[in-house]
Amino acid sequence: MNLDFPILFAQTALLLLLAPLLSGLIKNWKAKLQNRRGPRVWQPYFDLLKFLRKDMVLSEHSSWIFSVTPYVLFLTALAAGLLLPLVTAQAPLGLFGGVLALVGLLALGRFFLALSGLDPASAFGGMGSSREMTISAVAEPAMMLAIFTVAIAAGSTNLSQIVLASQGPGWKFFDPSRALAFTAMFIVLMAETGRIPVDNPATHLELTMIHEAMLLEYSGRYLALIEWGVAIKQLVLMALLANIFFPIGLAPETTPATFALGLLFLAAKLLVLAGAVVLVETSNAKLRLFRVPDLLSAAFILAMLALVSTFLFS
Amino acid sequence: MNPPTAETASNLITLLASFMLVLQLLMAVQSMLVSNIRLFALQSLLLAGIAAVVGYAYSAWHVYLVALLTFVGKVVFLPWLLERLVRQLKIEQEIRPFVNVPGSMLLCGALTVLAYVVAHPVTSLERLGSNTLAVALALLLTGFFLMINRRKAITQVLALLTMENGVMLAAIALTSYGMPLVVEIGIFFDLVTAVMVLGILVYRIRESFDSMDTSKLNQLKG
Amino acid sequence: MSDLEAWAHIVTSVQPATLLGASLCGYGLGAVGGLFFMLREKLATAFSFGAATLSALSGLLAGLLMLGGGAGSPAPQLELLPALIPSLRFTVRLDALSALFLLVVSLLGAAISIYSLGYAKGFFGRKNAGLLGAFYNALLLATTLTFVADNIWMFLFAWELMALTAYCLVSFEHEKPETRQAGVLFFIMSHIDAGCLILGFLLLFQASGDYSFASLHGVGAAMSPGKRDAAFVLFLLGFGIKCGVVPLHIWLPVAHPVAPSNVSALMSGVLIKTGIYGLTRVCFDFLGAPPLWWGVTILAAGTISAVLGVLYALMEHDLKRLLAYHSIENIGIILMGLGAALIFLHTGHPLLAALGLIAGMYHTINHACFKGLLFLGAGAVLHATHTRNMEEMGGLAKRMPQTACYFLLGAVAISALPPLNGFVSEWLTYQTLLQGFGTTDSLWRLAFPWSGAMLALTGALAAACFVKAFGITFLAQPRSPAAGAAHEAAPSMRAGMAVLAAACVLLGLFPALFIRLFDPLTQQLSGVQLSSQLSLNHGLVLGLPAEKAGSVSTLGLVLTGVCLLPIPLALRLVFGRKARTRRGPTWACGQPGLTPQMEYTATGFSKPIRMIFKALFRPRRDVQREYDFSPYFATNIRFQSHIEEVFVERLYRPLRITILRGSRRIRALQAGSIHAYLLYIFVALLLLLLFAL
Amino acid sequence: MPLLALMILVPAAAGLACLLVRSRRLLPALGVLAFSATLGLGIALVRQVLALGVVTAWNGFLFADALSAWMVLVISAVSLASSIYAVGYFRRDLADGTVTERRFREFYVLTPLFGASMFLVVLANNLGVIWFAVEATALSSVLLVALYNRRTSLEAAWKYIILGSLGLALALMGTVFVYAAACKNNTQSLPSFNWTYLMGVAGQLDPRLLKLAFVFALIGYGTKAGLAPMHTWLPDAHSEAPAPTSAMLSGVSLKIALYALLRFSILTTACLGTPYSQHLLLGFGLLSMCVATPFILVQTNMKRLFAYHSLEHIGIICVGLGLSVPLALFGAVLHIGYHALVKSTIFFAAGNIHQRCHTLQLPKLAGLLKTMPASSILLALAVIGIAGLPPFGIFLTEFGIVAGGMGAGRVLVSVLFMAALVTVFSGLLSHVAHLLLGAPTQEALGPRTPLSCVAAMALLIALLAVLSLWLPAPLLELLRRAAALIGGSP
Repeated sequence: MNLDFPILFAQTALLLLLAPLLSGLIKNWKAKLQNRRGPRVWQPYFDLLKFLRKDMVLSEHSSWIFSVTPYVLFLTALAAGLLLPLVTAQAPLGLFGGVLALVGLLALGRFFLALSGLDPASAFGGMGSSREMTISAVAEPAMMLAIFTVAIAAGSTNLSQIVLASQGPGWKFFDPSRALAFTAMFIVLMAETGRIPVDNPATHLELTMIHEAMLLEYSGRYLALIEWGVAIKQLVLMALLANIFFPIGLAPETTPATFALGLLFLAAKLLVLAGAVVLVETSNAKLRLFRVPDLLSAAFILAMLALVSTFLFS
Repeated sequence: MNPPTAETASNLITLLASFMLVLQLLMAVQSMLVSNIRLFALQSLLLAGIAAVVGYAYSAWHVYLVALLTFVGKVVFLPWLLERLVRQLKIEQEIRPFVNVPGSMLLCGALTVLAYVVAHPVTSLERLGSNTLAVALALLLTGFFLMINRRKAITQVLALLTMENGVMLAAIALTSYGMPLVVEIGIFFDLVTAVMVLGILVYRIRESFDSMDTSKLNQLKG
Repeated sequence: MSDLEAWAHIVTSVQPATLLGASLCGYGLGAVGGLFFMLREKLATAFSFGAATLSALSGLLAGLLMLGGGAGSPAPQLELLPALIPSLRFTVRLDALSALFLLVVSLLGAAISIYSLGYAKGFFGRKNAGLLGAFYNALLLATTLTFVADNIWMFLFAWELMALTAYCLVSFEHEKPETRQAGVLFFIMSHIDAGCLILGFLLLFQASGDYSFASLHGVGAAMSPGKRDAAFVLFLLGFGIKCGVVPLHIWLPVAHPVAPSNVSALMSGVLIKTGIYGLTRVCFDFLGAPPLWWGVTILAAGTISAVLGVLYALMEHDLKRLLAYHSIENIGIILMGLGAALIFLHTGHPLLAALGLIAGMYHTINHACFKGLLFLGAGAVLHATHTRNMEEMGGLAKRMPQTACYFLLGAVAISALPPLNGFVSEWLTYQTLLQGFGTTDSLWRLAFPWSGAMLALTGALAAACFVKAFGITFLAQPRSPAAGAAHEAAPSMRAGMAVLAAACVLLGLFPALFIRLFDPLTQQLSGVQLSSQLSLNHGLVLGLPAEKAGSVSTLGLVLTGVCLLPIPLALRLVFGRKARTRRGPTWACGQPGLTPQMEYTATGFSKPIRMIFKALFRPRRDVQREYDFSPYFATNIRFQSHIEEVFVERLYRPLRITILRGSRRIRALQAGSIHAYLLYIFVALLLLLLFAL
Repeated sequence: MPLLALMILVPAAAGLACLLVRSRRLLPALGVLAFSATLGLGIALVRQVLALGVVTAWNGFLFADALSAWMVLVISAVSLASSIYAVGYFRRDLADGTVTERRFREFYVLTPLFGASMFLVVLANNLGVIWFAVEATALSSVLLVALYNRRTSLEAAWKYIILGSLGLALALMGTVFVYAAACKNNTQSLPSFNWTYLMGVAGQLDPRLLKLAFVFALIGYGTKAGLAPMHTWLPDAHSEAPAPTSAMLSGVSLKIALYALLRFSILTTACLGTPYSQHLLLGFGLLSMCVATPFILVQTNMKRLFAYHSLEHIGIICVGLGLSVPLALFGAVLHIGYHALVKSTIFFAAGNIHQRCHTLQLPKLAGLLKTMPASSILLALAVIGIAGLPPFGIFLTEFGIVAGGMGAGRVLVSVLFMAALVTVFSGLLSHVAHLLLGAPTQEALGPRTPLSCVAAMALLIALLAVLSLWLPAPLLELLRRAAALIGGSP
């Protein structure tokens, strides 16, 4: 197999560096929208550095799972990112797996995170992992169905193929099935990245927190890895959404120029998407846990409709 | 043998057979036990008579023997045995059937008709008399009905014996010579043993139930 | 030198048939030996399970040789016993399909037998281990026979024998009433399925006029459509009961847990696969070109079983029951592949049919491995804690680390997470379903992505379920003294688990290698061979026949992970040089002393799911408060929550009650009155006289 | 002295001898001796039959073809086992005074006579003789049923004798009709009433008369054979009789009546050339199976349970005979043997349980595997056998029957057949599992089970096990011929 190593390294670096920026950006914009000054856009980098330097306290009840998880989470997120056409149409490791593998890798990370939520024997962790797994379980079918609509249209689960297929002249955004699928995916995105209305990344209130509850016992280096991994995961998901639905500007062949262009397009798309996320987060209130399934089942229905409409219009 | 004898023999047999049926119906209505037994004896006598007639008409010695056996067994021995039982066990005379007299008459009539219907296609095969087969079947069916209709063990035995009469009548009527001797004797002895065994059981039941009402024998269920 | 040649000659001249015969004899010997040495437990255990191990290995070899021989290699045949009735012969035959399942049963059999060498010691002095060994061997024998039977008679003979021996093992610890009831339920259900199968097979026999499977090949073409469909339905019922398809599954979660754990592993891993085997054999080999609705039915049944199976599993806090429910789920997934394959046969896409078959069969093997592994792990836990109730476990990862590792591997595999084998076969299933959309224009094609989505739901729920299963069982603090005093399992038990764990990893990392084994199978059943098209880049990547339709390489992903590992390590070296790590108490809202009671329970963990799907579960809860002056200051609270098993409550129990009530009514016929009896005879006579002449 | 005559005279003589013998020791020995002798004779007879085809004696009064020979073997085997079993059984009964010395002698006088009359049934050539032999079996066994002289046993005996002799009266009517048919077309003064002769002239007999005859025979002998709805005496008699007698009643005497009925059916078929009688057999067989089912599902008494089970198996055999395709016939004939072996074993076990626990109420009994292992294991094996599970032969026979049915295109029949089997199995299983498994609910009251009682069971089970997997060639040949005979090819 022939790996394009420059692209590989470039994309790895990009994922590592862009991810904190994106979450910082979202935090900042949210604050702005709520008439607060908010943290600097670069704040996440400083946080990460700080965490990396600090001492660690491990729970006395925790087992080796607890120590393995940060690495697993970080690496799976990163690897998932490499399966994705981020800047170039041809994903660096596209051969190693398509969208199914990507979802699988993220799921693996989540699996371990949930385990280490249970590991330190505290009630919060368990609550967190229980809710996390529940929500992801309900989100999964909607996400898959939405992905299937594009995958079927492209006749492949390989992300590069999907992108290339939709880069063709026949591609139009206002294909109803795509619009529906996009909406579904967006809802799933909000759930998967733990954002309002599903989860509130800012809260540490026992009864409302989901994702944060699993991290309560983490500190220092491990916390850094996890935060970073989660940020990468968010980047990957947003980029996925952006690229498979708006495959504009992805470099078909890799020259520095096209790469730079692709980078610009990517930045633009991510900014727009982040804006959308911020808007939704600020304009909504967090839902009760047992209302979340309604939202996600709505997403599922949308995806189903998307499928039906492909069936009707093709 | 000369035709007129055969003619008369046939008529005679028909007559006797129909009398047997009449006696059967009488039994159905008769409510006294002992007289029931006597009626049975009389019926058996008619049967023996038929056998004798056949024996005479065809000068078949072994049918005489059948007549003799029937006479000794069913006319003399069994009635005696049964009456002795009745006396010893002080079985009350009154028979209280399930179906009342008119009802049982009606049913017996219906059964007789059925017997005729069933026998009709094969009447052509009769050697002796006319409709004797039908009569035999009628005896069988009505006997069966009596058996269902009677409460007391001993009356059921009696009904059984009348059925046996029916069978023997059929045997004679259909076959003109009765069954082979060995079979006849076998049947005869079986009958006697059966009644004796029944007698033994009746004794034992009487001992442990102090009642002869078989409708009380209903502990074994399900 | 000459010796070497002789040996070489022997080795080269070994035939699958010989090995198969050897393994069958071995099982028989093991069974007899187990009974023979019954009074000397150690010897009996060693002998019977040793024999089982060897026989399983030889069976494994036979299967490998057969499948390695490639497509079209002649199927060897054996005559086991002289036949009482000439037409009903005891013959076995090893064609590709049989060989595949022989592979499954032997692989699992070997591992479990090794495990049992240690596990059976737990029965010493309590139950007769020799008897266990004997039944165990008999079960393996019967199962193997079922897979290799060559004619209807032999198949049914083995099938019933299997049910019988399985019953003996399920009710092995018959002192507990629940065990007895479980055994009875199991045996009744399996007898019902035997009844369906007998009728179904005899319907085929009507058309073929011969019992041998060879003559039944494609016999469906010679049958009237009505009879063909009837046969299909009968087979679906019969085999469906055996492999626990919802709603015929009720016996499975009851019977599997109460058996000794090694037997549970065997039952969940292999026994229910006899149903899959039969269904494949019948639908792809005998019944001929399938109508559309067969495939759709199986696909639907699979989807429903998968989702409901995992949902019910989530509600369990009995570890073995949980695993048993997961068997239902995985059977569902297997059936999805097979159903899709049937549909493709109907629409005339043999290539895709082969893909579906491979997906189903690969998942069959995988499920055998990881489910066996998980049950063995559960057995080890049971052995250590003497309870099946997860609420009394916890903290075992520290006390039995190796078992925990193996169990975790199994959990990851069964949750279909990369890079293990569960992921690979589910990937194949996804691909099959996605490809299916394009095969037809009828509305039916929506069924494919729909069931794909359901598969996704299943996968996610399975992950949730095994976070719970592993987390509650092995992590945090022990919830009971027994769990606190737990100890690592015996070496042989660990060895048995290690074998299966290794299998899971290998099957996960090198799928393209193993997919070669399916060539003879797909050749036999759908007439094409696929492995060459499925393996890209020298078998490092698993790809699809269609151009660029998608590819995955679990090995590649693992390597990627390994290559990326330096990044976090480097981060640590660069920034965290001065960082210290110390152990401290878990934060408990500032309260001192974190007790196990504060931990999340299994029931609590699955509460959200229970609430979301309450329409299905109809959860009931009763809370009893004891308080002194106000309910808000309760001194003691008892909380109970139950869920309703819909099919048992709404379908089976009413049915049973009606039947028994009816029977009691009918008993009135025998009321003891001799006159009534005479009347019956009289009526019978009259009726005959009136109508029968 | 010809073989056939010995066959009947030996047990009869033994019975009479028991009447005279004083010592209590000698009686069991005599019983065992007599029946082992008949078994030997039976084997010799099989050899002769295989050699000659048909063996006759006393210028045609007695005769034996393959079917009779097979029945002889079955009768001898079961009777031998039950006489062995009786040794220990009655020793215990005498010990705790359940039976008096007098009844004890009664048993030993009547049982050989019972056997002798059964032998006469299967060896007699003359239909009339067959009839009174059957009646003789009824008469000789009724007092055995009443042996314990409990109220219930008297009741059972009474029902048995009344219904039995009623049925036999009807059967006699049937016999008479056949005889009449025979008279019609013969010229000599006294027609032969021999089976062999009748089969010879079957073609010329009057069909209407034979139909009538068969109807009566069916109801009559059917009553004795316990076909539904004439079976009502069966559960009572079989459950009230002492265990050895129950074994013989359930094991063989039902099949003896069936044998007589079978002769009629063969004759009728030969005469009519239509499957008239077979259809009737089929119908009554299915009816019996269906009727037995609910009673088995909700039974509370062990012996009654298995009595109803016999009803079901008579049904199975009748279905097999009624289907009258080679496979089914072979299955049915073989089934007669297997069922005889297993059912007797089960009744022996019931006897042991009753003497040990002093009850047969299923709800009261549990965990017998602990209290009386030997009998329980043998019982378990027997139940596995009777439930039609491999490796035991009944699986083969039942499969043969249903396969024959399907092969003959009788789908509905096969479906009903399977349904009944499955339902009965579920009932049986739940009862037996409760009976054997689990923890014993009550202490054993009675004495330990003596050797002979276990030995008899073990003997039968061993025999069953061997014959399930391997039938000796001559036996196989015999069975084939018997099946062919029923199938209509002489």
